[in-house]
Amino acid sequence: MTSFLSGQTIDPQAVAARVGGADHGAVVLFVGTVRDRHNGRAVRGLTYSAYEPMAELVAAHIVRDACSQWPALVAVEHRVGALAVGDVAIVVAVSAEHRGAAFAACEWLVDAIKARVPIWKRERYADGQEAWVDPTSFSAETPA
Amino acid sequence: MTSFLSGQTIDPQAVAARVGGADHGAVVLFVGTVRDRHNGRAVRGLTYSAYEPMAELVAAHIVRDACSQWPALVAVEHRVGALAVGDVAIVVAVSAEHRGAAFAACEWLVDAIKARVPIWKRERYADGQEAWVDPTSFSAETPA
Amino acid sequence: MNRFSVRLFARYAELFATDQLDVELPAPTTVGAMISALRARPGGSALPTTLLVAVNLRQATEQTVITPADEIALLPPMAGG
Amino acid sequence: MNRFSVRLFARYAELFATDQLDVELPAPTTVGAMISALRARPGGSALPTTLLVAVNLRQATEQTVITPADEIALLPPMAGG
Repeated sequence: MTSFLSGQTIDPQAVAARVGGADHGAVVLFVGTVRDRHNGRAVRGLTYSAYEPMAELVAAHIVRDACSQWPALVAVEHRVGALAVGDVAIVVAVSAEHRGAAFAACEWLVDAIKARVPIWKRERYADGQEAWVDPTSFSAETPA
Repeated sequence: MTSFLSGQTIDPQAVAARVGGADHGAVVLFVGTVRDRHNGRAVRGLTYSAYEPMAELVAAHIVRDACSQWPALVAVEHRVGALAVGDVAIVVAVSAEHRGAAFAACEWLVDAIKARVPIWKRERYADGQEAWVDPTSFSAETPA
Repeated sequence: MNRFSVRLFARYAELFATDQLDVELPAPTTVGAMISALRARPGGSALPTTLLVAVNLRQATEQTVITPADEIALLPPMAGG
Repeated sequence: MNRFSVRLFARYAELFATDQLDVELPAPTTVGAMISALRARPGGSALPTTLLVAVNLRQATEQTVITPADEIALLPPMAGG
């Protein structure tokens, strides 16, 4: 199996090419990129780190879980390392016979990956500060 | 504005390249392709025809409508002419700051295009027959 | 009587064996009167009970008033995507 | 007493200024006892009240029993995607 984490630039088209087929009429592709601001602060870039063996295991579980809920083919990749604004952070590709399943599975996968895969994000701001991003808190961002 | 209808092979990546930006963290791409079967019949291919000026007008209205409902960038293309199994029929690309709007707008757009744009589909079956597809009926398919 | 042109597509073009039909009606008239005239033409009895008509590229109702200068089109159920 | 190793990531690695901490505890013990020991260490008072712990790559509870052979990891709130 292709690994979930990637230390190199992710090509969304290459991920999308891993799904589909003559009996699948719908492909839904999600591409998450680094935004130039977060909570009102200007962002220069960020660094993703992961607990790698657990991230691979959890991602594989999530994919298996999605494929048991929807008759779909799934491919997922997540970047680790230093990213600049506009760089691809995550790609989720889903194909299914019909679009309903493809949309539902793709959105579910993105949510599940964000919630359950041990990956962390340290943002670099335009003012030179840095902070770990804590989606569970409004105040836990500690300037470096 | 790029036209909605295309007589040539659609490149999903080229459509996706028309959305996105440094303040948009999410791109959702829908690619609809020709399936190898429909209602249990083996399909060889199909031909899309359109009432072209109305199709362009309605598609532009739908895009404007989506952009008034969600803060999103949208690009849409639909194929006309003869397609084989696996060929791209429709591509909808949406980018937004966050994924919720991008998913919702993309799915809404696909539904609206299918329901409201004057395009018709004639399927060619493996047994040599042909039929106009009528999504509003189970029985209106008239073998040629 | 005036001559109205109606564009036909897909299955409806097959029904009438043409992609454009001329209909003689007193002008101005309505989409509803135009539909009645079409149903009386050879092939017209196979039209479904509910019909989608566009006038000047916009969806019309049976009450929409039309003149010979309008672009009128009879649209089968849409099947894009 | 036995030596347990705990892997630390992201903000927690910063809190303890290391990515791996050794803790002496009687074996076998539980994740809950391990957490209490970590809170008593320099930097440990800044840990949040709710902690996510993985044992052998799987999410554990405070009641999960651990031995020195287990791979134990303290996981900050996830922030992928």
